[in-house]
Amino acid sequence: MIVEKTRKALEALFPQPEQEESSAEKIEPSEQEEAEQKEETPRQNGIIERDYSVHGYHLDVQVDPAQLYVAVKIIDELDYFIESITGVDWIKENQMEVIYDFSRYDFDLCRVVIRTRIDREDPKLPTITPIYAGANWHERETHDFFGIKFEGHPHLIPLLLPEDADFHPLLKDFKA
Amino acid sequence: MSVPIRLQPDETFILNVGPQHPATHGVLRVKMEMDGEYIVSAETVIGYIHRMHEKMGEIKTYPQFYMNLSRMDYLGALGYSHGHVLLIEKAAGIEVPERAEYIRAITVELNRIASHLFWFGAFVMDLGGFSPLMYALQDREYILDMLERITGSRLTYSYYRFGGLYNDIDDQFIESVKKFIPRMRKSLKKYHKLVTGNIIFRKRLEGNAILSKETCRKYGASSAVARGSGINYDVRRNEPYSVYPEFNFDIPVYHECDSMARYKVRMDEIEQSLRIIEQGIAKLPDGPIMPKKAPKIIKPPKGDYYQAVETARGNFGIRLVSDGTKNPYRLKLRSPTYSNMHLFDETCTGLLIMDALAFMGSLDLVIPEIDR
Amino acid sequence: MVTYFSEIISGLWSLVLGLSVTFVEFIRPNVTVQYPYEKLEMPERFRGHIQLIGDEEGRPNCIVCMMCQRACPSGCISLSGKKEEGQKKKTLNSYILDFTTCSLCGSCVESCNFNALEYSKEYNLASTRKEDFIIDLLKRLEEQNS
Amino acid sequence: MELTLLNVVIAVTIAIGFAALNAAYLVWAERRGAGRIQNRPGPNINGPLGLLQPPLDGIKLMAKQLIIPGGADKALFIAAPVLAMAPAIVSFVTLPFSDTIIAHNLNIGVLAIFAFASLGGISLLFAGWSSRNKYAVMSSVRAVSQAIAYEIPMLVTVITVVLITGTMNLMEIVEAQKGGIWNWYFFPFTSGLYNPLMTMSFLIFFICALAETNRAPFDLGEAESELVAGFHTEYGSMGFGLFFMGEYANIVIGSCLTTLLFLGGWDAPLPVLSFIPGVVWFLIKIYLIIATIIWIRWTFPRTTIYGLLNLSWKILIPLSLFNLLLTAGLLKVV
Repeated sequence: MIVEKTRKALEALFPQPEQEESSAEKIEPSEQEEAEQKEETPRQNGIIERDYSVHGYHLDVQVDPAQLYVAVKIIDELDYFIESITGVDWIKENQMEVIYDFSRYDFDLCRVVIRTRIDREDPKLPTITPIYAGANWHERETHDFFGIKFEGHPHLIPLLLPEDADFHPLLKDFKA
Repeated sequence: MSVPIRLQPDETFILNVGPQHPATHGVLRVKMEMDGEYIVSAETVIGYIHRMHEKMGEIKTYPQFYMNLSRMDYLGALGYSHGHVLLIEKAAGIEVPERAEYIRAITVELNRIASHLFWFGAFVMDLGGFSPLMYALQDREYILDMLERITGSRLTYSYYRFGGLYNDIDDQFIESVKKFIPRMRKSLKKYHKLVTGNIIFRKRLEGNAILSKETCRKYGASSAVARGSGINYDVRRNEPYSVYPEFNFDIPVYHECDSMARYKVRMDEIEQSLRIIEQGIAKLPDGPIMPKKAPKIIKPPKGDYYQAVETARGNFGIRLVSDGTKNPYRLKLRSPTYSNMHLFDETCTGLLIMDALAFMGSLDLVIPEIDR
Repeated sequence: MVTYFSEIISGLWSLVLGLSVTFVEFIRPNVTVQYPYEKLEMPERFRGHIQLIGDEEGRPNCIVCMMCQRACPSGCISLSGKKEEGQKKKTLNSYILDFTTCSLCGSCVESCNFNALEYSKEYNLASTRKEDFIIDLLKRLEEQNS
Repeated sequence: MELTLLNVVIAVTIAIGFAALNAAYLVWAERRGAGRIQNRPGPNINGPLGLLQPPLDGIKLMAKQLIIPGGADKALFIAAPVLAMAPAIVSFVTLPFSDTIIAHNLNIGVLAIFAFASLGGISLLFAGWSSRNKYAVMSSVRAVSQAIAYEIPMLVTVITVVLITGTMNLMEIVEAQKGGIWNWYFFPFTSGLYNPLMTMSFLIFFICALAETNRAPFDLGEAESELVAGFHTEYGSMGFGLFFMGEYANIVIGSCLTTLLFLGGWDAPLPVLSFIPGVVWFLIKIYLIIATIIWIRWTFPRTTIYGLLNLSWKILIPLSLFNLLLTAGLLKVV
């Protein structure tokens, strides 16, 4: 199963808590509990296997910004295609989340979501355009909407917004 | 069909194709660096009709966002609405009556045919043939009349509701669909005779703009763009949703990777959609079109939800980040042509301008859907 | 050499086939409607801009519950009513539809529980002035009644 | 007929009148025909059957201002539309319409017409170059390469005909085809020649005529979905009108030539039918060809530039040269 394979490959990124976490997840906490847990304490980096029929994806991976490039590289080597990149502004936690969606062309269904949290004041992330050329526009769009700077991006100018746009409309404190 | 010599920058010139250009079908601009008629490099500039649907999604309540989806893609609006309602139903846990799902599938497929027909006409018009557009519009008009009778509008339907539908279909609709299927099959034969076999058309498209599987993957292409490159990917099959597992249909795949393959995929899809409609009409169950206890106020529980559907233009994804209130915290719309169009810059390098524009036509672009 | 000639022949034949298709279309009757001279009937469910439904005496069914105003995603409905002396219900005294921002989604009609709103069959809505699309529905109802 | 000044003036006036009338009403015919092919009526409001549409369009065009884009080469910009129209009109002078109706019978009529026809390419080059528009320049470059590529097979097929008749006089070429449809040069195994490939030559000539007049499927110069409107992108008003009229006048000349060289000119298809005046036959033939040209335009997509050149250099030129050789051989043998 590709889900297992991907999971194994990605687990290499999270060395220490591997044993506990995987054993904890074998029990599969019910959805509500999981959601509540997530709310109480900020989520730790790691892999959560989600119920596809509820969430619409299989693997939910949260990585450190520094690990992002490596994680995407692993995904690329497993023949995933890039679906989209987007951001979420968690203004209360003073953080921004960037979500990368990946899926597969074959019938071995597995949707992988890679998310990473960065500081809201100085949002910076490495670009993944060297791996996925198609990330170019998605990163530019995320830069437009959230002001997240993708370091090393070849052409980080406004894409959907006007050329001279200096505002980021999807920030929660944006006032038109 | 390749650039013979790489020239110095001062030996090339910049050609702005668009924002108003007949081949771009909307306000899209491609900045091309040209060496004579050869494209040395191209940069696509989009965003001329960007309307920030995602922000609107955050400001509006869940039901108020219905009509925005149909404004994303004016040719195949129902597919996008379908994705939206499926996502919210999944998130909020609303049961959908079976009849409603069947009617959704039938109308989405009708809409897909209408969209493909328009694409077919516009594509041939890009190549200089006028009459096929008019023939395609006649058939499309028939579909639009049917859909107008049941939904009330011709393009920007807001027909689906969380949990079901706005209106039930009637016998007259079923009758007209039954009449439409043989009519469309006859027209398809005509199109193949008039266009597909035509030597000029074939010479233009065969071998035009080869798109490798790897390029498709790196850009996340879907719909006929991927299927014309030998990728057997259709969300209706790979991630069955709604009542699609009940239907017996094929996913046309061609391995030539050229514009002709993309053309053939879409033409075959019309036939497959007809099959789905035929089966849907035959299997259509009786029953309500809305659940008995549809919630008045939609408040999905906290969390992150994703739904992908196969619209006429490809893999449309919609992500909801809910914070448990009656407004979405974040609503991300992943539009298929956005990824498909992104391919253009890389692929058109080294092509003649007329080949590049034929390739652009084969991508089936709807600009408001790229710009959102 | 054989492919060279067979391609020429088959190519020419495909052109002849194409010409035969357009010839058949040439002798088929017109399908278009000569619009300003002939007009099509709008279907029953056609969504024009909204209008008020009156009761037998021509008074609007509306009881000013403000549901439509709240349901509207673009805020294009503004209505007000007042309570007349000695009457239980409020009566409508203005109902303004700003059609410039309306997107014909029908949320208002669906949200109405008192059968007070319906779609009109108006589709000839073109004007050079913005004010023409600020529609006073109450006035429209009066005109319909008279 | 004496070549007096009066004669020339009369001839040119009639030619202009014929060309202008044809251009105007061919536009109408094309729009009506396109409408029929697409199951719609076409222009039908102004006048009976929409017949007043062309003059009204003409008035509209004339009433408009001719805008010369900034930085354009003014002299060339103005000269180009005139150059598109003038050779077409002059060509009419040497075209015979029947054995009696001809303005001036030149003994090198064929040569004169082709000399004038090649001027058309130059007008496109002028128009494209002077407009200071990248699309227009690309279009004019296309038009010139197209003109060069298609003049060769066209002239080779004409040489074949000239070889058979031994004259360049259009009257005499038609005279040589007299006596019914089996004597016309498009007919395989024409009596007295027995060449089976003349039908092919006729097709080659017809295709080249399409390409020479920039008609679909060879309208690469205009290519409205790629090059906006090609060489006449920047032209408005009567400048555009002249290009338009020039195009239709060229179509008429092309079909006249096809008729004269391959379809027996004003000869009745069967000797029994020769009581009908020759000019009627001639007009019937050219309008049938024009109808075919319109029919083709509304059926086929456009070729590519390399498809067009491939067709010319790889198919039309070898085949026409082969037929020339065959004809020469047959003439020697028979």
